[in-house]
Amino acid sequence: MIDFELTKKDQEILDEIRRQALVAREHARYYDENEHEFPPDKLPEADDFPHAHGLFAGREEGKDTSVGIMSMLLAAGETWGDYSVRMRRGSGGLGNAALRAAGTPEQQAKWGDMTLAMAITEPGCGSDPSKVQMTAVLDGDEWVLNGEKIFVTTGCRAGGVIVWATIDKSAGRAGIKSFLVEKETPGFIVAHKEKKLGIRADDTAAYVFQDCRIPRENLLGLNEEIPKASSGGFRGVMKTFNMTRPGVAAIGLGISQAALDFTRDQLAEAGIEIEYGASLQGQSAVVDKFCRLEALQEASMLTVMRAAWLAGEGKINNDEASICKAKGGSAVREITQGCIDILGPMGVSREHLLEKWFRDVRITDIYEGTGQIQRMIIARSLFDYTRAELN
Amino acid sequence: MIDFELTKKDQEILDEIRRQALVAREHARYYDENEHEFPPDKLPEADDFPHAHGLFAGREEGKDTSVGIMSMLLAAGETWGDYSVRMRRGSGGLGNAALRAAGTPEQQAKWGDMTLAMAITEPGCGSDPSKVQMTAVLDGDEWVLNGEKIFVTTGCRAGGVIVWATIDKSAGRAGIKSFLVEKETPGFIVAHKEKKLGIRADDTAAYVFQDCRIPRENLLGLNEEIPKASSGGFRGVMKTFNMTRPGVAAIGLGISQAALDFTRDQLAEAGIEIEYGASLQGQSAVVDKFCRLEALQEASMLTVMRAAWLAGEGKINNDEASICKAKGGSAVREITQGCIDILGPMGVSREHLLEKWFRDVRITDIYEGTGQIQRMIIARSLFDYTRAELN
Amino acid sequence: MISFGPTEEQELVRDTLREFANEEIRKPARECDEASEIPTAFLDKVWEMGLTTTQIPAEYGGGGEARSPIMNAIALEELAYGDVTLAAAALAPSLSAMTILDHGTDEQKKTYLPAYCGDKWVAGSLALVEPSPAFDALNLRTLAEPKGDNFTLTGTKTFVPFGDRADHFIVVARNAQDGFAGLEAFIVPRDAKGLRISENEKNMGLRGLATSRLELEKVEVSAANRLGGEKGIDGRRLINSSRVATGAALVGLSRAVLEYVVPYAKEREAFDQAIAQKQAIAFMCADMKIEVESMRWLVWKAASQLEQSLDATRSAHHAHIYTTDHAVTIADNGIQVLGGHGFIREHPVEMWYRNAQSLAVLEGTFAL
Amino acid sequence: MISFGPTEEQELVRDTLREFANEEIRKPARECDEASEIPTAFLDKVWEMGLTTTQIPAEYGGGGEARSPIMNAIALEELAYGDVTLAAAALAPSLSAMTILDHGTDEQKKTYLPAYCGDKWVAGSLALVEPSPAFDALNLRTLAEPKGDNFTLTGTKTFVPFGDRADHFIVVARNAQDGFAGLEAFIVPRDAKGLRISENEKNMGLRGLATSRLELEKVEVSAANRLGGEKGIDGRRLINSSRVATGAALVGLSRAVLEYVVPYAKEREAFDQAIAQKQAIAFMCADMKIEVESMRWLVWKAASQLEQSLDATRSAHHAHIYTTDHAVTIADNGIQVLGGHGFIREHPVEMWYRNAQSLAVLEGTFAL
Repeated sequence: MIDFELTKKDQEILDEIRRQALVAREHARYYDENEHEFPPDKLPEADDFPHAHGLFAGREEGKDTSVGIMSMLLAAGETWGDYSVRMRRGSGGLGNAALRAAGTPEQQAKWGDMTLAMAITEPGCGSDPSKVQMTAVLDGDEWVLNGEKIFVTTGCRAGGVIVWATIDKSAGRAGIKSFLVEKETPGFIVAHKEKKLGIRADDTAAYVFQDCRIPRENLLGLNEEIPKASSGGFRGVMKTFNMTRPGVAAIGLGISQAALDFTRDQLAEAGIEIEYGASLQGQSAVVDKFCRLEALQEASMLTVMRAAWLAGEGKINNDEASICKAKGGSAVREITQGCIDILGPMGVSREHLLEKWFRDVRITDIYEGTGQIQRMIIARSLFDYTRAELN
Repeated sequence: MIDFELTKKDQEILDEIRRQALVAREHARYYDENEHEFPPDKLPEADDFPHAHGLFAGREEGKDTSVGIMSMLLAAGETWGDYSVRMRRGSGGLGNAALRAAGTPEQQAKWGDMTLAMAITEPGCGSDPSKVQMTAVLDGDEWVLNGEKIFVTTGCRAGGVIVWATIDKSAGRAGIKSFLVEKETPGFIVAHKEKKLGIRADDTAAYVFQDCRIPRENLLGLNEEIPKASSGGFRGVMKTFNMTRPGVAAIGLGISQAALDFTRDQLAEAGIEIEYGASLQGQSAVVDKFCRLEALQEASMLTVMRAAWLAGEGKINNDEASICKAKGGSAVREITQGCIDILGPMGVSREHLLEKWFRDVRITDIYEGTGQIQRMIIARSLFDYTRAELN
Repeated sequence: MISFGPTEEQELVRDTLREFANEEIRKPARECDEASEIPTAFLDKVWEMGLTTTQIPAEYGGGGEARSPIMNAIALEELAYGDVTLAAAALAPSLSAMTILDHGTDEQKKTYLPAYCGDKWVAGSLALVEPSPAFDALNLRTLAEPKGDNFTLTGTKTFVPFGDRADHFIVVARNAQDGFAGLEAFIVPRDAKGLRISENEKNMGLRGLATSRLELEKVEVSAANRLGGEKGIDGRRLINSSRVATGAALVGLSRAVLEYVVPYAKEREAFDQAIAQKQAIAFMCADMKIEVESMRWLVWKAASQLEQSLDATRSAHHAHIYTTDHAVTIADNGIQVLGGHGFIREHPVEMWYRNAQSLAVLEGTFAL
Repeated sequence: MISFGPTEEQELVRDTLREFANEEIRKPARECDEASEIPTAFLDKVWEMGLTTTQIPAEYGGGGEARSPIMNAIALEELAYGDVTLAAAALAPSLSAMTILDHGTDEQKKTYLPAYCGDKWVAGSLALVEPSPAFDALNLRTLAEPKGDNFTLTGTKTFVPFGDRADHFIVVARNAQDGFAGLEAFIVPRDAKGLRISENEKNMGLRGLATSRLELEKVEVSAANRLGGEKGIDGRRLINSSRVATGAALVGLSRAVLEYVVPYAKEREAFDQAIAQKQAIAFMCADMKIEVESMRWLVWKAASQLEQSLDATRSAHHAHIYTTDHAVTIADNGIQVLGGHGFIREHPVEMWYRNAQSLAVLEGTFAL
């Protein structure tokens, strides 16, 4: 049945997440101002937060909102507090999602509790993963890795990383495989920590791999074959995106929701209440603008939930994952900009968090595929075009 | 000196144009409702309108606004009344502009007073003029034309047409030449009159040429050679666009200005005055929206004047011609839509002209090169790319 | 529990209507637009599907199924995907029937609903919008003033569907209060004294739909014809329902544009490639797809709140401002994809552009 | 007579400053942003070009050239093209000097202008914006109340440039009237009783520019320090000039983005092509070009009206809303062109994004 209301149990979970988010928010400015000095294990309260698994106990399949949708609301609920608290949850790493999607049961058991980063991008390869230059060569029972990776989210803090490398350059996309590399493996060097516009609590690393040897069983999914059809193997790799793209959109929308809520509160303090239902003609410019930003927020979050719902139903959600990522990525830019426009000078003062949200959220239209990449995917599907036909 | 004020003489000319425009406006609805029955020589008052040449007498070079800029203000001033009055002025035809730009003195003298249409587009060739299929073959002292043309503006009413045809298909763009064909020439058939969203007073024709023979001296510019460098000859053809693109933008902006003025007047009647200077915070949604549309109008018209100013200074204005065409083309869509949004139901009633302007203006982002084509030209120039590098 | 899953019944209705839209609605749409008229035979044909009647309680002769704004939103999207004007005409009976069902007294239901349970299409009508500049539904100029037990109505209404033939009009007016609380509705018979009905109006969009202007000069209406009786109407529900319905129609219209331009762009060549292979066109189409989805979920959310009798004001407001904005942009870009052909009345896109912009500023054209 | 032709002198200034911007401003900009500080040596170096002094009449020790908002707009675009923060700091003296020149009495000019005609940069400052939500320049909360012949000022100002060192502040406040007529300005010495100056503020953008919050608690100002004396200031001119100046700075910033991303996009490859060869990126850059031009002509038009002492309120309003909107979009898209690299502080684009959004909501950062 089509329904958009939360059950009592849903609401309880989100209330708990809100409580955690408010704790995280108290640390947010410190994380932001101390980009590099900051030890990654601050926010001690996080240890006492109930784990998501616990929260989900006692839910009824088909009666409470699906775990897929709830995980999106959770992601947004966490970043509503601060982007950093999201990153405090080990299992939230992008590499963990890949492990869950493509790892064998043994691999999941072995590494499931480790925070895993995801290393795809290389200097010069940008958003074109098929151009991966990093190599993995099988030498006896070990893979030998060589190459560089940049923009590795939580790359310093993570205990390990899922890294994309090619086992056969001549095979193009089909030759690309995912490998799990633990920190401290000889030949695996964290070369650089980036200074960023936002999400400063979330370290971003550059890696160098120099003859880095890992066990043969660290190949994610253990499939060493190179599929013949040029896209098949790569699609396998891409499949991990079906929930991470909506997840990234949700992360951004949690932040833009925070911006909207802050704006609403501040306007209320200035005596301006948001009322719904008036026409353009009966509305002040500020309230009209706020409502339009809020409609954009709602629409975007609904596309995220839709993608997650499809996944929960076991339906292919490739298009929808890209739709919500494209939509959310541009929406959060517009919403945070608009909130600053509404509030004026206080919006750009570091006394308040709005300016930080404006900075933090900007990444979500970039990583996990820019809006342009997502539109390409959507258009290819619309026109039934191959990569060669539309690029 | 940088200046944006009109001189007294400038203002007098524009006042006269405004007077004419108001006369035309009285006929506007009739023109619109009687798309096909309408004989093309209605609007009898137009015969008494002073001709533009007369208006310009007594102006001082360097003291009054340049003729180039004034011609843009004239175009906008005319369509402010109605798109149709613009078309009543024979010399305003697109073919006439081409004749002025590329015709020999003899050709200009012979055909300068005839209303000339411009026939470029062919079925299936869209906005890609280099794909012209129509052929011109020299046979003795005559060119023999064969092919089809569509979307010929004022194609029924015009006394003649400038038509693009290739004299050598293997030469690509370089083989394309412009020919002047008078109506009633045997083998030149007006096949079809289009039913359109707007500009219904302005007939749009489809032509068929079947072994149509024209004198050898009807080749515009009389240059029968095919330039070696593949783009040179084509550039010659394209050069005629430098004032027509700004002209089309001006035509659209005259209409959108009418929409704004109507909206302002109606709002005033409803007790809503436009005041400038208030912040977003001190403004009603309607007034804020109006001001933003008006800023867009102003900005767009300034880009038109800038392109015309450059031409008057003898400076290359290819980029600027495309800039104002791209800008104006999208601005007029947004402005007319926005005016209807502001005024509400009355905006879509055929009791008022606003709905007509919304329809009429839509063509200006299409003909003479869509906004997409213009952006391509601008981007090629920005990146110093050839057609092959960016398309 | 949040779910995007339609029921089997909803899926069946959707699929049936989608087929009907493609086969029966799309074709006559252009002719109706050019002729400013819709054949009664067409309206009767849609009527056979029972879209309005089904949700009227059995005691009044209807199908007795639950009142379902969600079902109606799904149905409306499909009909409007066929053609929004024909959809408006075919569903005009709901303007009276659903409004009376939602807001009327038992007596009013008993009096008016049976007329919408017959074999043939019967005109229904709602008079909401007004010809004044900057129309605002929450600040109507048509006033309802008490006169003894009765009321007098004074004002002007425009875009009133089927003014040429409706047996009665539901006229929305303002009482002495502000905002939603100020909304009243009255059932006004077409022969009411002081009511002048104009010739058919000439409109830019929805041209097939006959509409009139109503001039009300101290039209006296009995207390019995005050919709909802002494407690009046639920103004929020009336406006929200109308706006969400507009949203649903605009989703259908937008999807029609998307599905029309995709094969066109794939077929049409320029510069030696299909224009769909150019990012500018491809991304424009991708954005249409993104927005059609976004619009639909906003509409569904608001419709589901209406269905559950929750306050849908916020959701309906979001759905309305969002769908009106984006539908116009989609139709506008649809023209751009077609280029010169988009401006020609051989293709439906220019008609959809007119219809989208018209619906963007009209309320009361649909009821959910 | 409408003309886009700069004078030879204007062209010379433009070319000189463009070169200076490329060679002397662009490089230190990032360090100033990271350190939240601008070296005095830099300010003195810009000062040598006499940008502020030139237009001060000779009788006060200045260059005696005509007051020229157009010239200043051209100069400001170029400096801001180098870096908008360094431009703001370098031109801060104009905040005091040009404002006093435009609005002050002879006595006030005599007292304050000579300080801006020396060899070294001297801080100037204007206190306009306030920390309250939804700040509105036409509805200031800082009030000026008459007290005998004098005035008392009460309120809070924020983003006041060089609060740490300015010798005096031009504080804008509201009298009993509404709108532009309600605007007053006062020259308040930094040691005025009741004036509290905060530590340097921490801002998102313009980080190199030292700003303070001023708390005014019944600060008593003598009638002699009421700017403009008995007739007060021309509120329209003050606000218009500030907004057009912001616009000019945003044109420069936007052009910087455009010129930065163009070579980047041409160099950077993805999917075997320069990303500039993709329409999505190419058209984004084309739109930047279109808007930089559009913005500039709006600014020029308003500046030329200021120059000719015409009422520039309408033009200034247009220029302000248009440039603030588009500059943020351009900087935002600049990041998008760079992708992940746009988010990294190794490239200036993220800084320009912060600066654009900051300037979009700050007024009184520049005087024309």
